[in-house]
Amino acid sequence: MSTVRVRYFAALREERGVPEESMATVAADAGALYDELRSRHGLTLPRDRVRVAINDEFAPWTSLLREGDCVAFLPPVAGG
Amino acid sequence: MSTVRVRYFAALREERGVPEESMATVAADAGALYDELRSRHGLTLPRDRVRVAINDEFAPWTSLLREGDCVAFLPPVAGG
Amino acid sequence: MGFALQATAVDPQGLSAALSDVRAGGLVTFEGRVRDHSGKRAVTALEYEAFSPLAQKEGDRILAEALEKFGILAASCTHRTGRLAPGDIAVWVGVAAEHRGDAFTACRYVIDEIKARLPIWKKEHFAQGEAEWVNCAAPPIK
Amino acid sequence: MGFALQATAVDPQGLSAALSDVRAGGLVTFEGRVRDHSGKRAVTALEYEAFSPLAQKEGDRILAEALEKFGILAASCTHRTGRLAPGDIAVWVGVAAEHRGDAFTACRYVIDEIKARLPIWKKEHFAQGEAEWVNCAAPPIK
Repeated sequence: MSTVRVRYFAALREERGVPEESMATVAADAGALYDELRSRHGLTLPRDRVRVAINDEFAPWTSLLREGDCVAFLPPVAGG
Repeated sequence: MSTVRVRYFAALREERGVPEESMATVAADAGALYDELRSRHGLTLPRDRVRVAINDEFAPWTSLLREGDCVAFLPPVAGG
Repeated sequence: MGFALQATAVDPQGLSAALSDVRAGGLVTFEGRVRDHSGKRAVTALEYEAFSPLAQKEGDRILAEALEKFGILAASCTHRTGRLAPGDIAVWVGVAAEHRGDAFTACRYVIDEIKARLPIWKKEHFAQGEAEWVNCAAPPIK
Repeated sequence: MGFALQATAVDPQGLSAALSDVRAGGLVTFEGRVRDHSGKRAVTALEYEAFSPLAQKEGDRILAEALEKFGILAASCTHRTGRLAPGDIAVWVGVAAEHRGDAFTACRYVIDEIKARLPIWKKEHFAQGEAEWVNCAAPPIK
């Protein structure tokens, strides 16, 4: 069990209804955390269309979560 | 025999010493006119490095000269 | 010089001037502007949202890659955030090089990577009143 | 818009503005500036001489070709004549298109053709006092 800060952007932020939240989770890695949030909040984007950043750096879905991590979920980008 | 106006540009203008001149020539085509001028004035550029324009349009060396034509000799370009 | 995210209007003249270098023979720039349509729908505004700290790092990395990969002297990129109207500049890239081929290739590289990698999102607002996040529609159910 | 030869300073901002079009998503520009060196020699000035009527026709043709070959909305090119100092803009090309790929390709096409085909010559003036017409050296005797 760890407590993490979660950030959502763009379409994910609107679906979740908040830009960020702190939460306790039993998810071991970033992928499991997304799956947990997706089913809890009915997020529509599947994991393969989302990227994750931990502590302001891109990270693999298999990254283990540590107490206090800031985990950001990024929908498909559209810069330019 | 025709009377033509000849224009020179850049290195050719400096070698010839004038930007243009009117002259009577027995040369039948533009190529023969260039050869005549080259040997008369010691122009250094061989014909294959020069282009000719007649009456403000690019033309082949085999273009026949007509009375009153304006014949311009163009050294290798260097725009931009 | 460098990469910048900014909430105010982009100044191409100032950005170009910052890249001028008497060793440079060529400056290639790309200006991306908000179009007045998307597909067949009229667009009234675009809203850009950025994940700022990561967008800044990724922008810096892209410019560093361009400087390493290509024979260029300098490169910069500025990306807008916030609400833009059609005609506004959303992104600007400039590359100065001794030779124009390198400047073209590097400028194209930077804008392509910016579009593919920068954590920035845009929401299109349409004349009919609806709005959509670009690229974020959920996939159809299979 | 269109092609222009001019004896006065080039104004990139005005030229860019003339190409702005709310349908255009991308504007690619190329600015060619006088370098302060040529090979290993310091350059103090460049002198451009044009065969004006033919350069105008050829410039118009190059832009018409770009509009025909590529999916672009507008293109323009301005080339200087007269005496320029290092850092001065010698040639400017701008292309507006809906999609950036077309704008890059067309801008590159225009500057490449301008350099290869336009009847314009340049004389480099060097710090040591000598001057040479670029590309016009006579070939070595074989």
